Amino acid sequence: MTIVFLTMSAVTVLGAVLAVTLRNLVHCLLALVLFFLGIAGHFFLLRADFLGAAQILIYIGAVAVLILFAIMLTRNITGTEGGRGSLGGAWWLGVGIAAALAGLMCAASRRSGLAEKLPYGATEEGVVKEIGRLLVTDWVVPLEIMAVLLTAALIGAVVIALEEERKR
Amino acid sequence: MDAIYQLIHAYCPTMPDLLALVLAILLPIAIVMGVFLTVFALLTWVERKALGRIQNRRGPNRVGPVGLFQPIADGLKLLTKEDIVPDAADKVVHFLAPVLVVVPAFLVLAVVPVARGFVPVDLNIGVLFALAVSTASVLALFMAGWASHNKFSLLGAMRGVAQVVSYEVPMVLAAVVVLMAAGSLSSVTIVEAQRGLGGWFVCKPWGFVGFVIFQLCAMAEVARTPFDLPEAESEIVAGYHTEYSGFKFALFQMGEYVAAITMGGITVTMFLGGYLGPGSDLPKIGWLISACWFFAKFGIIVVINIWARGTWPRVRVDQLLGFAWKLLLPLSLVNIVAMAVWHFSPSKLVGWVASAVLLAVAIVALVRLNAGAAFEKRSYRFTS
Amino acid sequence: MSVPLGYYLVLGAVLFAVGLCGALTRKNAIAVLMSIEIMFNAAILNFVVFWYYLHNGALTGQMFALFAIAVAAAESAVGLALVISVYRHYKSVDVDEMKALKG
Amino acid sequence: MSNLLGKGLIDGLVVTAKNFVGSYFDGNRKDRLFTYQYPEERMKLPENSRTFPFLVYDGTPDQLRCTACKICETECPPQCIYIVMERDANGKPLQRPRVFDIDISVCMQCGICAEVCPFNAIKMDCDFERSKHGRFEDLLVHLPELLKSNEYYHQIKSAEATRVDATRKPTKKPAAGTKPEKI
Repeated sequence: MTIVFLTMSAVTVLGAVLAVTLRNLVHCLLALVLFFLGIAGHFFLLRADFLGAAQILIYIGAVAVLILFAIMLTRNITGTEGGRGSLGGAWWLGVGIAAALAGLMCAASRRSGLAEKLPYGATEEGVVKEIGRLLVTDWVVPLEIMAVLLTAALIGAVVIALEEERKR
Repeated sequence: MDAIYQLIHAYCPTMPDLLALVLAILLPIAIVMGVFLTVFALLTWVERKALGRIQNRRGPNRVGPVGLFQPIADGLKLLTKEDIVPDAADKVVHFLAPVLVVVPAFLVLAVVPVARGFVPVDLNIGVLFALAVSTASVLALFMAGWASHNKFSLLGAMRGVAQVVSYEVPMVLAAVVVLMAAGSLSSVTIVEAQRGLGGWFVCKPWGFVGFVIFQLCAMAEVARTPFDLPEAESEIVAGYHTEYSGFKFALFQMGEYVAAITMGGITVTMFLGGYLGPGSDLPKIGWLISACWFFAKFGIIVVINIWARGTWPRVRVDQLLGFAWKLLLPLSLVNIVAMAVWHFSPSKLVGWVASAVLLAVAIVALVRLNAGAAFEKRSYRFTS
Repeated sequence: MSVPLGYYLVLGAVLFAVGLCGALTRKNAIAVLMSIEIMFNAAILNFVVFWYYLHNGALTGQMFALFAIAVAAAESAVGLALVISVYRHYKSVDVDEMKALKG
Repeated sequence: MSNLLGKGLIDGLVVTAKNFVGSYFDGNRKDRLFTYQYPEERMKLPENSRTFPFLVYDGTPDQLRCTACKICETECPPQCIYIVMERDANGKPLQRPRVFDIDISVCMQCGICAEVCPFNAIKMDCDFERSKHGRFEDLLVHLPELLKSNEYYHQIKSAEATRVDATRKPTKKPAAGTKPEKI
């Protein structure tokens, strides 16, 4: 079982690292899609089927296409950034901070004693039905707020990205 | 899958457990892939013969008895053709695109119940998985268009992505109606929910409207003819697969066509009662009859596709998107309301009539609203 | 049958760190947004992991992850819209050039 | 109400369905399914269809009408005709071509040579099965291959052939080597 976990997380980490380091933006995006697939795979591994399908539908189906359109609209169709390369000025500082944070989190998780915890065992079937029921009973207020938030984001994104040739 | 696992143990108990498990997983996949690939080859032949007959000419009848080996001949031809990659193209993405077009098409097959007790993978989120994976093909579409580095294919890819994304929403909403009626996402439960006389969802008012919306969106999703903007030969050479030749082009054709087939499978599962039919639950040979029922209904969907392809002209881009957002989307929302009315009405007849009337009113109102935009009279600058 | 919890925590930490490193070092605004997406996903993965290991029948972990995915999608939409409008003003998406705060 | 929703769409479907089903009943009439199974079944080419030129001879192949006057060679737009006049032993030109080549890979079948020829010697053929293996030397057609009888001309283009024959004066062409007598 650990082999499956290792291969899946290898794919995920590879996707993430490539997404950060590649020069050509569209290759970056493809690595990001690989990363999303890895995360969806992990969700399936953890028996969260509904989340895995939702992840594929939302991230690969929509967000990746959104980023693709953004890349197209900002006209660096070639995708390669000019100048000294994709990394900013003090790029090693960024990497240093990230590595320190990773070390901190790993130490915390090891000391927290949860590390050896094994899962309860296979969850019963019908998780999806349970999620549906919960969404409209206990979680109905967050659901409505989410609806409002998504509409606001939709309209906001359109307004921001709209051509304001009226003012000029 | 576990049914086949018991089957293997029954026939050859000596086989080690792990091998039996692996075999139980691989066997259905092999069967489904084999069946649907031959169905794909057969359907290309059927389509070309039928289109020929509609247009007063004979279809292919040179290769094989009645032209039956034509798909094989096409395959061989495309296999032996030279595979030209434009040097300005982005090699990695150019190579990856056809693969990513074919993969979702076959992945959706995993949840289609072909016969009673025979579904490759019985996910309890079957239909959602199918819809999610079919949206993933959007990305492959765009990669193909962008990687070929020429204007026409980029334009075709943009059109393709816009079309697939905007037809995704009404399609999912039309599927929601069926999920509400069946009460579960798993495709097998959906089929079982359609048992009994008149049990098929297509026989109910909201079911029929849902079927029409789903079928139109499925045709738009795989760019079948009334909506085949992305590779419209007359306007933009061949859309996003202009720069492909040889086997990559064959992969594209296969990917698109198998996607059309699997969408037909999903439509049959959701609206026409999958493998249910009069003889489908007899003890011994019941599952064979259910398979025949599934492929009979699947044939109806194929006939509709070919018939539409032989008849209807191509739709303009703005009409295409307007039709999706301004007519199909509101209609599918009203469809959900109609299903609720049908579900909570006191008696079946009242529910039936109420939802039918609601839907009829909605359709006429929406068409009247959209009528203006659709065909405004053309104005010419120099003549009156 | 499954791996202990610690493995997943390390995985989450590594992914978060890679996302953070990307956000800090990349020059292109869209690449920064992608790295933020990676950080979001690392966090959501942790939600599901904690639900799978520490749940006693309650589905709150999955629900939280579901809402987090929705928020992340909305956030990326607005973020990209911002990048496009900034691009129209600065004619480039280079993060270093976006210094002037003039309206 | 006439403009019922989708009435046009349904009518279209009905038309194609009738056409499809009908094709199985009256399928063998040529106007219904007009496919010609090419190598076995050939379509009768219309009268004035033209492909590559050919040289006409009356009676025997060496009584060809062409006098090597080279008008067609000069008039030919893509310049794909090459003529060398025959000379007898002591160099006196005889009115007949020794070499007459047409490069049919260049010839654009315009028929100008047939129009300008004063002796009705070169006419347009309607035989299109001229594919060869080689791309260069095979497609250069030489004199013997170009020669076709007047009867063949009558057979493929009877109206035009009879009109040409009517206009031709029955001048007796001098045999090779003799002096043309005064008319």
